[in-house]
Order: sequence, then structure tokens, then C-alpha cells
Amino acid sequence: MSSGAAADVAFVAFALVAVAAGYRVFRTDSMVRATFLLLASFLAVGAILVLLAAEYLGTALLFMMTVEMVVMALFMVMFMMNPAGLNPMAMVHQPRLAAGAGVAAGVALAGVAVVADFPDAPVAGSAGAVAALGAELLGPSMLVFESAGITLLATMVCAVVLSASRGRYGPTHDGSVAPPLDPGGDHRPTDDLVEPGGGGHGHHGSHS
Amino acid sequence: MTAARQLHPVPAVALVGAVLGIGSYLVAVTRAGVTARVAGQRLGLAAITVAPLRRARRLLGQQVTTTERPDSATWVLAPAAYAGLAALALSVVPLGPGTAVADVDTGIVVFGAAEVLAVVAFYLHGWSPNSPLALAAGYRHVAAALSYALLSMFVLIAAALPAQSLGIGAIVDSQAGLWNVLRQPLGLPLLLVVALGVTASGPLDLLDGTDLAGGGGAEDSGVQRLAWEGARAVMLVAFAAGAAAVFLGGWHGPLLPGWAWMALKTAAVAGLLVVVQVQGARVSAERFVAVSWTVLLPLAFLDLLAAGVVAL
Amino acid sequence: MAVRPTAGPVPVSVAAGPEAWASSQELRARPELEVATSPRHATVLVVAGPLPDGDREALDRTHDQLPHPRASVAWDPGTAVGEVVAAVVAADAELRRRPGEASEPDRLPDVDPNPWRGQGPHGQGGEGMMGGTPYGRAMAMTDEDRDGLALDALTVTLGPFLDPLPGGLRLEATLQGDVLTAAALRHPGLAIPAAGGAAAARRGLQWLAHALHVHGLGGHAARAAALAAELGRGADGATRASVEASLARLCRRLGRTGLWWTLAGQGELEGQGDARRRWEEALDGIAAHLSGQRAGRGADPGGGGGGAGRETGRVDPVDPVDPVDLEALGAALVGRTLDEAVVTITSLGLGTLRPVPAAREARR
Amino acid sequence: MTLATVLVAAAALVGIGLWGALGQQSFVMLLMGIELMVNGIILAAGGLWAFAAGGVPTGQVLVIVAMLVMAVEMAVGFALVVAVYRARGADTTEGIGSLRG
Repeated sequence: MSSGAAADVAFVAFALVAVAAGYRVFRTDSMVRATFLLLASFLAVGAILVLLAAEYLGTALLFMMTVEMVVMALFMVMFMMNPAGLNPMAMVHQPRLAAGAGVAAGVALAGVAVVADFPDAPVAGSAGAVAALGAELLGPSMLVFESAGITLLATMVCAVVLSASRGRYGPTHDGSVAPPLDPGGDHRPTDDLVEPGGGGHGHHGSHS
Repeated sequence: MTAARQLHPVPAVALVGAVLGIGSYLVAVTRAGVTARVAGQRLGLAAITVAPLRRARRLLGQQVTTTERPDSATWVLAPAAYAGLAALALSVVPLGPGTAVADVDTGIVVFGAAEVLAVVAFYLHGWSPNSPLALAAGYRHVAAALSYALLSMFVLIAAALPAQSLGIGAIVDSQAGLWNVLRQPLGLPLLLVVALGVTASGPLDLLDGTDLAGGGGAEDSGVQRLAWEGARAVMLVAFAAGAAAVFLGGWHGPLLPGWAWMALKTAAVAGLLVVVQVQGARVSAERFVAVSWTVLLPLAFLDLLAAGVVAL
Repeated sequence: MAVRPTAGPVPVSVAAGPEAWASSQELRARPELEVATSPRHATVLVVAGPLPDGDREALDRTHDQLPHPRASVAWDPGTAVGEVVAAVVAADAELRRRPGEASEPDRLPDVDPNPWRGQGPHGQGGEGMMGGTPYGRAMAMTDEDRDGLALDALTVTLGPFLDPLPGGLRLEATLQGDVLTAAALRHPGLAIPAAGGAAAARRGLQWLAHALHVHGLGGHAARAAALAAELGRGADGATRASVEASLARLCRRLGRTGLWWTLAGQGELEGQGDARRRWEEALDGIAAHLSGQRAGRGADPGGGGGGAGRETGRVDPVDPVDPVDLEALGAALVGRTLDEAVVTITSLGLGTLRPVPAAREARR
Repeated sequence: MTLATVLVAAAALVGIGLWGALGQQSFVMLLMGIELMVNGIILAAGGLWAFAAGGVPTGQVLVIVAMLVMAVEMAVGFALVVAVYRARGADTTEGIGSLRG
């Protein structure tokens, strides 16, 4: 583990970046900025992990989160009606409850962190930490490693099945009901809303 | 982390800056020369060597135009992040025996992470100007990037297997007898495909493509444009150095000192990339994604498998 | 070389009317100039007239996009390329001498095309979430699309001076991401003189220069433009033979760029094959015109083994026999990505500059 | 840099993440709140591994599991967003109204 004044300064700087960027995520109008602020928070945590001698985890966090956040930015622009935040709008609900819960959770956890008495057994140094992790993953923790692989595979299949436009029982929008455009309005069938290419399918929704 | 291999921070920063500065100038000169040759124009050596400087001077004296409601902060951030990532990538590559800025144990992961993080710079480059052509170009490049990023992971991990280490210094050491380019013949060509994507140039110039009127760079002018083009050249240099270290045996070679061999090999890779950039027609993003998943990725997997079998 | 560049090549942006567009491509051969892909990259705007009246505002907008210091040079029909290049270099020298005073001011007022109509600094008090003017600024509405995701649709008009499109052509595209969900092409129409021989070959080479540039082969484009310029200097038998030989060499070079592979399967049009086939027909056509095998409009192309539809739907990009039906082309572009649309339009050559008259009549 | 400071930073991240996850209407922003909470957990696990567990490699495996959770959550979360968006044209939690298909 890195130690000394330089490491302390670096830690404080990275920790401040992580927390400040994390806060800004929910305070910016631009969805793209929000996404990359979250990425900045991850990168700062990755840097702290490197300082903590978990060199491999820090760098792995770096590139895993990068790809994830880029995909997230793509989704942001796809699904948000206002991705650049050019029309300022408040997309929040129950703000008091949310803020209260957040502060309470943060304070409680921080309290535990300060008060609790953890064993004091610092890691010796980063030398060999990467090799030890490799040996652990392919040795005693082989089961975890294998399950991780299977889980990811299952996730991929699951994500494709969920997001494909044709589900097991036909086009996904058949028979589903879209929300009203104005409060108290009628729910409308979605067939006029989403019409996958091809068209010409029968209207045999089970709920209508 | 072995302390003996680290440089003092001040000469380290100077070294990275000098390598990237001189390297990107040479890349620009080479590109001017190769383009003139392909165009059949006989320009003198003097004209070619000053061409990048003249261009830089022209761009520095130009107004930086803006668009309607751009994301100004990320517009400026994109080239800065891109160049910074190039510097990060270069800092883990040993430029001679024991002269890496930080020859960390996870060097090759850091190098790969810098490549992947460049995708964020591409995204912001296309997104920031608030312009439809720039956005379309940025998106298609990001789509291609998600494909080549996987490719680079496979290839780099395969190269790390014979060394039994993720540190680039150790990988160079493992090539004292036999270079990885011969040991894993699929690796270097695949990594060069990745290089075209990471530098967004040549066949993979989807980001600033002429078919979308300059794409992400369509709205850039003046210093903004100079910064992006400079960052692109800088990334090419860093990537060429990485490829030379991982596949061409880095500093190993007879007679000449190690740093000279490293410089020669880096220049060879960079020169090859520039020639492909000038001579290659643009591939559509759909075609590239299809080819990379059906042909290149299986090849990369084969490369990794073969490396694994050999390592056992 | 008539003018010796002292400050490197001058980046120019070319705003060309339909008639001057093809010949303006010969600027790509000049080492004194660098034809920029975007007006933001240029120092000098070359206006190659005459322009249709409807393009005046677009011209002014293009002009205002050039960064300061900037200048513009008019290229009247009949003026030699050399004179235009000299004028550009002179204008650039003047700009470098007095960058502040010599730079041209904006032609249009710099106003927001979608002014803020909200009430209050943050737009509070706007009406409605969808449609109307929520919080002061119209938002994109969702639309049906290729993948059934109902994403926001954006309608933009590209052209008439967009570098990748032929001069004067407007592409009104509705985009979801980069997929076109609606496309309409408009062109004022151009009477390309019926001609064979060197004149047609020269036009073909001018098209080739532009098309190679669109595919990212700027160096090869300069070579093609130089061949066109060579034909312009003299069309005697010896020149034609030397240009034909150079064209064959250029084609061999193109074989090494991977261009044929990238074109194959792109821009399929009914009865006209893909972009690769149209490119091959175009290159065959240029060679045939050079060697005098093809006399002029309407002659049988001959050779190459005609595929299905070659007789009826043949589009000769060099010397358009059948004018392109822009309405049908616009419909055919729907569902393709924006870049494939550009590749398709490019592969049709100068044909898009000579649309079917009926298509224009019907729209009015 | 002590264990307490690392854990306080982690607690702040979890708290902000919870605030975002509860307060944001849009699915994607909600997912970002959850991501931020997992980020805090990763930091805490890394800190405990480095300061309190003497650097046993199993601690790092825990962090890898946390990263795995994050990747899975994102992938399935986005797939659900796409499915809901296709079926209902909604991208906010209020937009669904009920979970009835």
C-alpha cells in the first residue's frame, strides 16, 4: 500500500472527486454529463483502490466502468426526451423522502465506520497482490470465478431475450397498455404507438 | 511494483512529453509525405517538413467558432482527455531497459483501459457540438469501438501469457529469444486493426469521416481542431510504442542501444499505420461490426487459445 | 506551379451551383489549396456560380460558418482554374497581412433559430411535456422506426452546399439516430450537354475525384482531379491515351485500398445492383469515352456481361442516360443509415444532378 | 488515509446513491443511483481488504463479485428498460403505473 503524505493528499483528492462527482450526477440537467460524472466517480474510486494496493481491481474497474458508462450514455440519449438538458425540467419525485433516506443512510454508515473497532491488519504491499489474486481465482475461489462466468453468460442471454422486439408469445407490445398522455386520461392501446417493421399483425391482445 | 524500474517524476513527465511531441510531429510529416506521394504531387522535403508547422500556425490564428447551444465544457474536455489517455498509455510502456515511467504489474491492463477510455473522448467529440452530423458520426464510431475493444483485450492478454505477467516490462523480457510477432502471428495484425480504431483513422475513420462532412470534427475550428488532430497523432505514437513493446520485442536487438531499437520499431509500426490510414478506404460501421464479430473475434480467440496451449 | 505557396496549402470551402460543381472538383488537384470538408475548416470560401436563387440564404449561412479571418472568392463560369487559385492565394495573403480588417463580417444576423420562449430563466411556466412548446423550446417527438423502439425523430436538411453531396442537391432527412426514416431529395435540375468523348470522360473524372474523397481517399482523389485537369488542357489523341493509361494505373491503386470490398453490398437499388457495380460501370464508362468506344448519350455500353436490369435501369454516372428519379431514390434511402445514403447518392454519379422532370412537376 | 476515512467516503457514496435511486423518476437515472451505491460498496470492500484483512486475496474476490453484480444489474436493467419502453412507451417509474403486463 502506498503511504506517506503524497498518498494522503492523493487519497483526499480522489475521495473528494468521487463524492462531488457522484453528487453532481443527480444535479445536472444534461444526461450525458450525468453519465460521465458517474464515470468520473468510478475512476476516482479506481484510483483509490490502486492507492490501497489493489492495483488490478483499480484498473479493472477503470475499463469495465468505462464501457458500461458509454453504453449508458447511448441509452440516455435513446430514451430521454431531453438528453442534453436544454429544456430544464425536474424529473424527481418524493424529493424530501429521498434526501432524508440518503442522508440518514450516509450518516449511519459513516457513524459505524468511525465508531466500530475493525481489526488492524494492513496489507503488506502491492508486490504479489496481482499474482495472489490470480492464484486465488483459479484455486480456492474457482467456484466463484466459474459462477461469475456462468452468471455473465446468463445475463447476456437474458438481456437479449428481454430487449428483443419479439418475445416468446409474439410482439411484445401486443395487448399492453400505454400510459395516458395527460393525468387522468384514458390508457390507450400501444399499437398506434409502437409499430415494428412489417406490421400487419392481428390485434389479439389478451387484456383488451 | 518494482521501484528500480521507476523514473523520477520530473524526467518521466519530460520523457513522455518529448516522445509524444516529437513522435506526433514525425507522424504529421510522414502523413504529409505519404499523402503527397499518393496524390502524385512532387513536394520537396522542405515543404513536407514544414507542412505540419504551417498548418498549426494557421489553426492557431483562427477563430474558434461555436454552434447553437453546444456542451462547451465537454467539447474542450474531449481532446484533452484523448491526449491524456495517450500519455497514460505511454507511461506504462518501457522505452528502454528500465526506463518506463511506471512499469506497473498491471501495465497491459492500464494500456487496454486507456484504449477503452478513449471511447469516452470519441463520444464527447461527437456529442458536444450539438450538430446532427457530428452526433451520427460519434455514435457510429462508438458502435465500432465496442467491437474492437473486445478484440484488443483478447490479443493483449494472449501476449501476456508467455511472460506470465501483466507488466509490459516483463512481456518485453519474455521476448528475448523469440518475438511475440512470430510466437503469436495473429496478434500484431489484429492489434493494428485496433490501432486504426483507437486513432479513428484510415478505414476506421468513422468519427471524422468525409462522408459526413467531417463528422465529429465538422464544427471544430482553430485551436479546437488543432488540439483534436494533435491528440490523434499523439495516440498513434503511444499505440505504436505499445505494439512495438508487446509484439516486436521492445528494446531487444543487436548492436544498437535498447532505446534506439525501441524508437526504430515504434517508427516502423507508426509508419505502417500512417500508410494504411492514407491508403485505406473507409469501411461502414455495420460492415466493420459484422466482420469483427464473425471473423476478427474468433481469430483473436484462436490466438488466445493457442497462446494458452503453448503456455501450458 | 504558377503560384508558390508560402504559408502551406490554403484551406478552401467550395459552395458550387449545379453547373459548376463538377468542374470545381478539379481544385482537389492543386497543391496550393486544400479543399476542406466543412466550412469551419476553411479560410477562403470559393463561390462557384451561377447559383439558383433559392440557394442565396444557404450560401450566406455557409459563409458565416467560416472562422475569422476569412475571405470569399467568386468563380464565374468561364474563368480558368489557375486564375481562381491565384485569387484564393492572394486573398489568403491579404488575410495574413491584415487579419483583423480584411476578414469579412457576417452576412446574416447571428440569431437563435429557435428562440427561447419560456417564462423565467429556467423556463418555468411552459406548457405540456410532449408537443407544443414545453418550457419554451420544441422537443423532438418519438416516431416509428426500423427497430421498433420509437425513438425521437429529427428532421434536418442537408445541402445544397454540403461537401459529400453533389452541388445543389438537398437531402431532407428525418433521422432516428443515424437511420433515415424519411427522405426527400430536391434538385433544381441541370441540363448536362449531350456529349461523348473527352468532355464526358472529364466530367467522369471530376465525379471520381469527389467520390474518392467521400470514401476517405483524399490522395487518390487528387490524382483523379489531376487527370480531369489534364484532359481540360487538351483533348488530342495522345493526351487521351496517356490519361487512359493513368486511369488504369489509378484503378489498380484503388484495388489496394479495399474500396471494392467496402462498396460491395452497399447502396443496393432495385434493378441497379449495389454501389460497387455502379462504380465499375462508371469507371468502364470513363475508359470507353476516353478510347472513343462510346460515342455519346444512348450508346450501348457493351462489354462487362450485362446483369439483370442493365438495359432498362442502367445509370451511367458519367453521362446520365436515364435521369434519376429523385422521388424513388428518396424512398429507397429510407431505412438506411445516413452514411449509406451518402454512399448511394455518390455512386449514382452526376445522374442525381439531372432528375426526372416529372418528379419535380409532381411536387409543385 | 485510514480505514475510517475510506469508509466515510464510501458511506457518502452510498448515501448519495440512495438519494438518487429514491428521488429520480427516470429508470436510467434510478439505475445510476444503484450504480453509485455499488461504487461505495466497492470502495468499502477495498478499504477493509487493505486495512483490516491483511490483504488476503479472498477480499479482492469480494470486490470482483461486487463488480459482477454491477455489470449484471446494468445489463438486465437496461434490457428491462427496453422491454418496458417497447411495450408501454414509458421511461419513467410513474409511466408504468402498474406492473401488470
